[in-house]
Amino acid sequence: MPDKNASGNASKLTDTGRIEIRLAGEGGQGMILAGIILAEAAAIYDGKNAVQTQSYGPEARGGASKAEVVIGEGQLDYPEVLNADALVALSQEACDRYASNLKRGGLLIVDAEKVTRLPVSHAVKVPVADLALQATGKAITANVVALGVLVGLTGVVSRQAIEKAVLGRAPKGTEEINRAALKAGLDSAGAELHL
Amino acid sequence: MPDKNASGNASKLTDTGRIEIRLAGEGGQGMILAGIILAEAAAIYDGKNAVQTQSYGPEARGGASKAEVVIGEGQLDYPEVLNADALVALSQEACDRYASNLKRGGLLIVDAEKVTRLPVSHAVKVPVADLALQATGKAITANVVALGVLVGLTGVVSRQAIEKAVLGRAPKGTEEINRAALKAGLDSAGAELHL
Amino acid sequence: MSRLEQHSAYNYLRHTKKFPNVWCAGCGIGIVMGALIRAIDHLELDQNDVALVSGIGCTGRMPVYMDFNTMHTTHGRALAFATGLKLAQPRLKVIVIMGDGDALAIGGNHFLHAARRNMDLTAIVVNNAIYGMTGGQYSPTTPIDLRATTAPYGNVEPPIPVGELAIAAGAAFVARGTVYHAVELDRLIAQAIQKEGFSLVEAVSYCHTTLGRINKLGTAGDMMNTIKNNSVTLSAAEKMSEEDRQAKIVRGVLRDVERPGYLRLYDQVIERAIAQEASHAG
Amino acid sequence: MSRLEQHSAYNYLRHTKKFPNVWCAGCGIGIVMGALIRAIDHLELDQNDVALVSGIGCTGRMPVYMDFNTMHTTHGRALAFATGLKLAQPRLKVIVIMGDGDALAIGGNHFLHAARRNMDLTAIVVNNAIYGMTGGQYSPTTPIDLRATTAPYGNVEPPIPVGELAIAAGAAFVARGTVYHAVELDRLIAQAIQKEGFSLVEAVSYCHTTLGRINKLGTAGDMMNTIKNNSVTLSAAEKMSEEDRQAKIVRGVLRDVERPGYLRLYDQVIERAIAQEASHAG
Amino acid sequence: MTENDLQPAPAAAATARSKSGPRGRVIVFGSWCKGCRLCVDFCPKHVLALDENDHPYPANPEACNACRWCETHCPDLAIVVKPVQ
Amino acid sequence: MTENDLQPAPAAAATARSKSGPRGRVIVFGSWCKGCRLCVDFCPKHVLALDENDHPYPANPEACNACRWCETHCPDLAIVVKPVQ
Amino acid sequence: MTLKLMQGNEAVAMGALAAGCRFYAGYPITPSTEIAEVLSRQLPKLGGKFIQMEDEIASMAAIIGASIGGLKSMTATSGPGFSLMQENLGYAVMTETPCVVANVQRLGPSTGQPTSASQGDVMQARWGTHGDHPIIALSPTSVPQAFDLTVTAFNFSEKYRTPVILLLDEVIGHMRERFDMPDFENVQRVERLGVNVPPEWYKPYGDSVSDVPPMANFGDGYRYHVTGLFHDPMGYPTQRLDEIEAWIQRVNRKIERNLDEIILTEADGLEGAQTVVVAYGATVRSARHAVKLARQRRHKVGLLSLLTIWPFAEAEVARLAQNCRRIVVPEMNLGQLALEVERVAGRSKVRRVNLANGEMIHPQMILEAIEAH
Amino acid sequence: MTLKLMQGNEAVAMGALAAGCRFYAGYPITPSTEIAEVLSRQLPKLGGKFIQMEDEIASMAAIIGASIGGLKSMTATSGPGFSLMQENLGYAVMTETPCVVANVQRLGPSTGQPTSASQGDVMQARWGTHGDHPIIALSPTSVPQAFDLTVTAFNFSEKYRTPVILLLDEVIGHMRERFDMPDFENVQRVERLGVNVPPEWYKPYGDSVSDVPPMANFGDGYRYHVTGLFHDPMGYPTQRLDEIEAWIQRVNRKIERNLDEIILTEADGLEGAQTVVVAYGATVRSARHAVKLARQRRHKVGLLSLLTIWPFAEAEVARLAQNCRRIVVPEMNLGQLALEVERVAGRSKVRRVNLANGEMIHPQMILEAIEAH
Ligand SMILES: Cc1ncc(C[n+]2csc(CCOP(=O)(O)OP(=O)(O)O)c2C)c(N)n1
Ligand SMILES: Cc1ncc(C[n+]2csc(CCOP(=O)(O)OP(=O)(O)O)c2C)c(N)n1
Ligand code: SF4
Ligand code: SF4
Ligand code: SF4
Ligand code: SF4
Ligand code: SF4
Ligand code: SF4
Ligand SMILES: [Mg+2]
Ligand SMILES: [Mg+2]
Repeated sequence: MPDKNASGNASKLTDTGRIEIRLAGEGGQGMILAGIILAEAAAIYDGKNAVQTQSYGPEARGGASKAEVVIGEGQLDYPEVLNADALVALSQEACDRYASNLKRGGLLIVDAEKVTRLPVSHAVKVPVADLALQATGKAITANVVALGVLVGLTGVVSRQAIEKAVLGRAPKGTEEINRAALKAGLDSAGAELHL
Repeated sequence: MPDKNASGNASKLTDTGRIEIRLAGEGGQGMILAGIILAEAAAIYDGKNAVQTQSYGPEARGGASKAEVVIGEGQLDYPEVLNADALVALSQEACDRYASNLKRGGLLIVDAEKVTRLPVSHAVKVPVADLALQATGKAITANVVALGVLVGLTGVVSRQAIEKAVLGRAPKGTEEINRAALKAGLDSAGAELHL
Repeated sequence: MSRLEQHSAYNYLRHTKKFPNVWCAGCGIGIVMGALIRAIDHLELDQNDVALVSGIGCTGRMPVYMDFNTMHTTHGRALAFATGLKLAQPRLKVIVIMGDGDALAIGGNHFLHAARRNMDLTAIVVNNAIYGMTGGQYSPTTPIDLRATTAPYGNVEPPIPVGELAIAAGAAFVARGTVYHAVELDRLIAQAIQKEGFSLVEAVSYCHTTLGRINKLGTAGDMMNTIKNNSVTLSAAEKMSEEDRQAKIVRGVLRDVERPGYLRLYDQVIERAIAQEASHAG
Repeated sequence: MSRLEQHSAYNYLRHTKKFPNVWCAGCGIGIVMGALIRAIDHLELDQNDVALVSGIGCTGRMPVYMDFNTMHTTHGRALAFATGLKLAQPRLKVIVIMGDGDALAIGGNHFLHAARRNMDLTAIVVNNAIYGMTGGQYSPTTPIDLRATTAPYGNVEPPIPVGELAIAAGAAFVARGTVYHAVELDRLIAQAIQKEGFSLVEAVSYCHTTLGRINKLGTAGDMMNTIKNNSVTLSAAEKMSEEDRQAKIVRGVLRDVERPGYLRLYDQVIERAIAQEASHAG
Repeated sequence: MTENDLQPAPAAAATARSKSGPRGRVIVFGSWCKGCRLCVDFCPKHVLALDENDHPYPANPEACNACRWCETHCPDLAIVVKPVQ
Repeated sequence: MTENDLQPAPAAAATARSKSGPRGRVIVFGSWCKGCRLCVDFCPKHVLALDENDHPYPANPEACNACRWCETHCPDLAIVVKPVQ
Repeated sequence: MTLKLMQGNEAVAMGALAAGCRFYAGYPITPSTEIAEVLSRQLPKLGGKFIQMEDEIASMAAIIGASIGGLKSMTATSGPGFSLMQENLGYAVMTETPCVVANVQRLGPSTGQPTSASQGDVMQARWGTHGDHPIIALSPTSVPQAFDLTVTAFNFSEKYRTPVILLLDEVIGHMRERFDMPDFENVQRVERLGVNVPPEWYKPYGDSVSDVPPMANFGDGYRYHVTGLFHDPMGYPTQRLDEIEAWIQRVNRKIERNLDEIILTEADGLEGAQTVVVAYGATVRSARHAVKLARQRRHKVGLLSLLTIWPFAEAEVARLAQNCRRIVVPEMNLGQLALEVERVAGRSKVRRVNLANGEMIHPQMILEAIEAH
Repeated sequence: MTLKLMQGNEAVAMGALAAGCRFYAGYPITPSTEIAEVLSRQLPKLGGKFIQMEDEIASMAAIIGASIGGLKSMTATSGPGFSLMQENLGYAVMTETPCVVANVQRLGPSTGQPTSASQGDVMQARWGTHGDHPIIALSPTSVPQAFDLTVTAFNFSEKYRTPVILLLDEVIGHMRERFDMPDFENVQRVERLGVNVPPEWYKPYGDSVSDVPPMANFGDGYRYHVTGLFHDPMGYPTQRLDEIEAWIQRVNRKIERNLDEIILTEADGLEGAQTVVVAYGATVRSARHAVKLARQRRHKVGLLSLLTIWPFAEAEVARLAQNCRRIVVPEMNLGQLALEVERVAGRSKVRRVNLANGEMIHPQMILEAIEAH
């Protein structure tokens, strides 16, 4: 087995504007849905190309799980993350398991309360779950808060796109809390940037 | 499909002392059992080699069926009849269907009462079924009569061998009628020879 | 008055290349075929609207002789093929013809589920208590202690109660007849064909060539007599002791209830789907 | 007094690498596992003399946690594997653990024939009324009108009456319990294991993750309450009207008869074979 | 195809003529018949016998009461009974 | 493994002491428990509550009558009840 | 057109509907289940039927029955279920019944690893059922292509009266990708050749100019016989050697004479390539990446993507082999289609790149094979 | 020794008994049925067990169960049944359970022609189950060899903990031939490697010097887990890539490192041959005849008879190919093992001789291929 990192930043050389993002958390935290939303924001609302993959299986029921999103301008070849430009991790186990191929200098966003051991020296720590609770009263919106943080920090998709994508997936009657969660994430990213 | 006769008498060139015999009749006439008995006579009692094959299948329940026996001194390669040295046919359909690769000059034995159209000019016509009835009172022993005729005419196996083989396969209590049937066949062959 | 009296059963046969049929002389499968033809004739069904589906076995050879839409499938799977055919062409009367091994050994699961779903099919099982086609191995209906080529010391496996099983699984109509009672069989088959949902007719017809020969039970005629002497009608059976009844072939309609067939059940699915679509659009 | 009171159920578990188990929080399969362990403990069976055989599904994962001879086979075929194992090692108590889909959809035929042969096996079917492992498709036991991922408009297929089917097929012992009535389940399983021939315990345990979520039936606890409120004992059921009873989960021993198990039946074959051999030799 | 009924057996014809009730004419398709004897053995009126080809013929045609047992039980669909007025 | 019973809830202990009948000591294996709440919700004596890790602990230990409902129904075999003399 | 982020399995279901599929029978299995789930929702709206059968054997049987009844039919499964379907798949071949079988491959053998990626069933798709038989198997490399090739699968199956296997890998089946789905009216559909003679003249398995006999549906007034036994032009069982041979030859010929149409490939930079990568399914995605990297390093590399796996693109690969030095065959298995490549590679060297642990092949592995001496 | 005229199927049954087979589960099917019939009579006399299961799936399952219970076990079938056994055959591979599956081939596909000769399941024997897996398949050329190779099949299966397929054709299965059957005591039997460590130390799927882990029987006091999922050395399911890879590698290695022992061939006049005939099964009989004729006509012809079909005698054929001009591959199918021969034939020309209508290949056909230019 070759070292997966051996191709370095090679991906950039192949697909135009290729950006690789990994979203990880515990089963039930909704990170797979977050991945789908992010990919939809890029593919449907931002007019880019996007591919989303995820880890399936019994372990998706409990334990850590992840979604991957690759975004680019034209054809996207390899559909999985080669060297993540960004990783969002909402639990310690998810962070431990999935931080391995974060690109050197890549962005790591973690839930400040849940992830205490960090694999890299610099990481953006946001109390994602707390923000979700504050903003919506529902811990389950943490995934949308996380998307807000990611988009706020990276601009990987436009704010309009992510909002449309979130609302497009929101079950009837939950539009408002999802909008609030997204805003909370985006705002906290703004705050982060100004730190 | 090549013409099966193309290899002519080639078989003789390969297996030492190879003799090919085909026994045919209607389902229920016991010609497959006759083939087994003949092969056993050669293999077990005459110390030769023998291979027996047969046509299986739904058609073996009614219609014509055949058994083939190849006898030789050592290894026998091709197990089926290439060019029959002898064919015994107890019904018209059997004769029609299976006479095709009788060797030029090969021996054709038919039941005189049942086979009227003959594929070759010279054939030995024996009233096999009638002989069976006369000798044993049972039409079902026609196959053993036929074996007697064949062995009597060809000596392909010894008389002792065929008798042992017949008796070895005879259900308990039927030894005598089978011996009688065999004798009837052998005798009529003797008569044939003196014609 | 059935058409048979004007023009004979031969209108329903494929004459070309097919006769005489493949079965042994005296085999009851042909009698069941006659009964089936008379039943169809009696119901005055259009030949184009009838499909016969069979599995593999002596019994499975039946459809080829008859001039309908006919399908000789794989061993044990006839009911599953028929399910697809029926759903695709609900207009067809689909009649599924199986041997006991076909229907109940390898095909037992499809039997179970066709009955459970109340799939709109008529199953005819020719129960000859043996695997005929392959030469006499025991089947799930071989009686205890009878010998078979794979039960040289006598069968010890309890036979399946075909009708009772179908009833437990949910069949709407279950009947049993025999080849000795051929005319009764016509009637049972005709009733079954008319039934909504899953209907079963078990036709008892011992195989003399294998079961009979191996167990020295005599000729085809002898085995016919056995059936004759060993069978009773349902009403007669009800008057017998449990024990006596066990030894008998009980003939008649063992179950006949009204239950919606699968096609009607599935209509609900279609209705709901269309309603939901409309409400989404509206 | 059972050994459990001296040393706990943990003696029967494989601790290494295996815990916590794979099931969703609150899944009743684990409760059935507990009941099975208590039953085995109560019977004081030697662990080396017990084999657990399962098929594929959430339920099929059970054996790996337990310290016996354990076999996780293919989907639907556990009873057939177990049949071979039992015949090879008659000394083993072979317990077969299956989901409803495993036992009755793909595995229905083996179920039928294991029961018919009265094969000396104990079958435990965890009936969660759905295909859990694959994410909530309807199964042959899903109640009418409940939704599933492949029945988005509600299920229209009549569910199979598991116990009645086993009885019709010939099982010697048939019982039904639920995960709410866990201690009762111990007893039923223990009785089943002691039985000669084919014994079945159906353990009702609705899957909240799939069936529950799709149909908005609430949490694991809510579904426990549903079971509690919807079930009655056999004796209570006998006092109810047919219609009322239909809506209930009837708990208890539905059948318990003495019939020789397959191993004893096969002993006859061996005896006859040896006798015949001797008479040929003599 | 052998329509054996074209060769009525005169003796049988004589005895039966005196009978009342329905009567039948039996037609046998020889090329389909396999000679299983079911029709011969089970005909309630003993109408049938096998000929030298093992095909049945109405040895006693006048006894036939058109009960159709033979027709409905011939496994080879080789017999038809036509009611005779 | 968390043996929560080592942290008795004093208030509950106080009320229950007056009771007669059998009493039980509840042991929870935290690393196996998935926090499904079945034990908490169905304990007939309302002995249990979830802690901040979603694991049950005997919030009201003295009320426990060692009925073992929790033990026999924990899907993760994460509870043992020891009778207390 | 509808712009969507669509999953590969969903695209298969949508492609089926677009192609005119109106019957699905199946048994759930990871990682194919979404195909059934989407169709259980969509088919009844279109007047089609969905049924979950008791197992995969029954599923395969039911779609054949439905196809003979006149509906375009499909099933979907994965390895274990595909193994169970083999007997009836052979029946579809023997009876020349159009139908589509999607196998979303998972890591095997046996239960293996249900959610892991694999291309382990490539040879099984060709040889899984007993007896000699031709087969068509297609394998998409993206979500849009999953849609397109599903349509193609139905079209081939109707046109050639043959079962067609759609061999997905778990990556393509579960991946979500941008897809501008065409309106179904704009999708080109092929319908089975109908009968245009009176029933008395109809030969369901007769000779025809195209070697594909017209197919009547049961109920249409053509009462004919269908059997898994060798049969004559009327469909009746035969033991005649000439009839058996005629069947075998015609059924093989109807595929062989249309290889040009059936064998779909995508060529990328094959002209003058010294190394050619031959890939299929999700592995094409790894290969494309690797090929781009290699080209940046000035290697002359071409990529032949096989959308049709069976019949194998024998002629095309043989031709390439004459002009290149090396053929690299990356597969998520231990080397299956590589056997075919090796067979026709002549003097050009075949380098296999295999991974069979459930992971996608990393582009780096292919790059190394391209660069190795 | 007992001198008999014995049928091939009977010789298989006798070979099984001689090898120590004490369990048979099966479902009847032509042309294999005699194997079951003989064993139903003989096994109970020896304290063994015979059971006729409800189908072939169950039969395959039952023999695996019985083998895990410690009995040497077998089943027999033909094409349609063999197709049905594929899923559980893969389970036997995955769980490394010794067992023997005889497939007496008939003409296919589908129901085909049950009583006709064929070698149509050669590729299916290799690839019929899903996922990558090694397999051993043996094919006798005579009745005595049917006995011998059945013994060998059991021995290989026990020694390597793997299912072994015995691929007969109908000719060999039904043919009766002179056979001097050895006394069973004189037959060399291999028993599975037993465990010689205490239960706590036992790893049912652990590494071992031979790559074949010792096998404990259920009930012997070693309580372990058997699963069709990928598993670790303890037999517990795993998703760890390193453990999955280790399993795949070991299981393939245990066969590959023993190719010398496993690949059985018979060489006849290969030295200096310009044409080599590569044949197996009953076709060897035709080939022998043809080769003798050709030699009489002064052709330099050799004959390589493959008793082991899988693993394919790749190295041996490749070596021969370097020294001969032409390889003739006669098969009673449309060309299956010829694909493998072609793969390794290098520059020597491969000429296929195929017949798939149920008849044996006539020596003349092979002779023509030898003589053609
Ligand atoms: C999958 C498969 N297994 C086995 C067979 C062989 N086979 C053909 S018919 C048959 C059984 C026949 O018995 P039954 O179904 O009772 O029909 P019958 O011949 O008695 O009418 C068997 C086992 C087959 N064709 N296919
Ligand atoms: C041959 C085969 N078909 C399908 C599957 C996929 N599969 C795995 S578990 C399962 C059904 C699970 O339902 P059930 O048996 O009721 O068990 P549960 O998970 O509900 O306990 C299915 C269809 C498989 N593994 N093998
Ligand atoms: S073998 Fe038996 S069932 Fe088959 S045709 Fe002959 S008598 Fe009938
Ligand atoms: S999916 Fe359902 S059955 Fe499976 S573990 Fe979860 S709750 Fe239990
Ligand atoms: S019943 Fe039919 S087949 Fe039998 S003898 Fe009479 S006419 Fe002939
Ligand atoms: S119709 Fe009746 S009476 Fe007349 S021949 Fe036939 S069976 Fe005899
Ligand atoms: S029942 Fe068991 S798993 Fe559930 S909360 Fe209580 S201790 Fe934890
Ligand atoms: S033993 Fe009974 S009372 Fe005590 S905690 Fe458990 S459930 Fe509650
Ligand atoms: Mg039968
Ligand atoms: Mg279930």
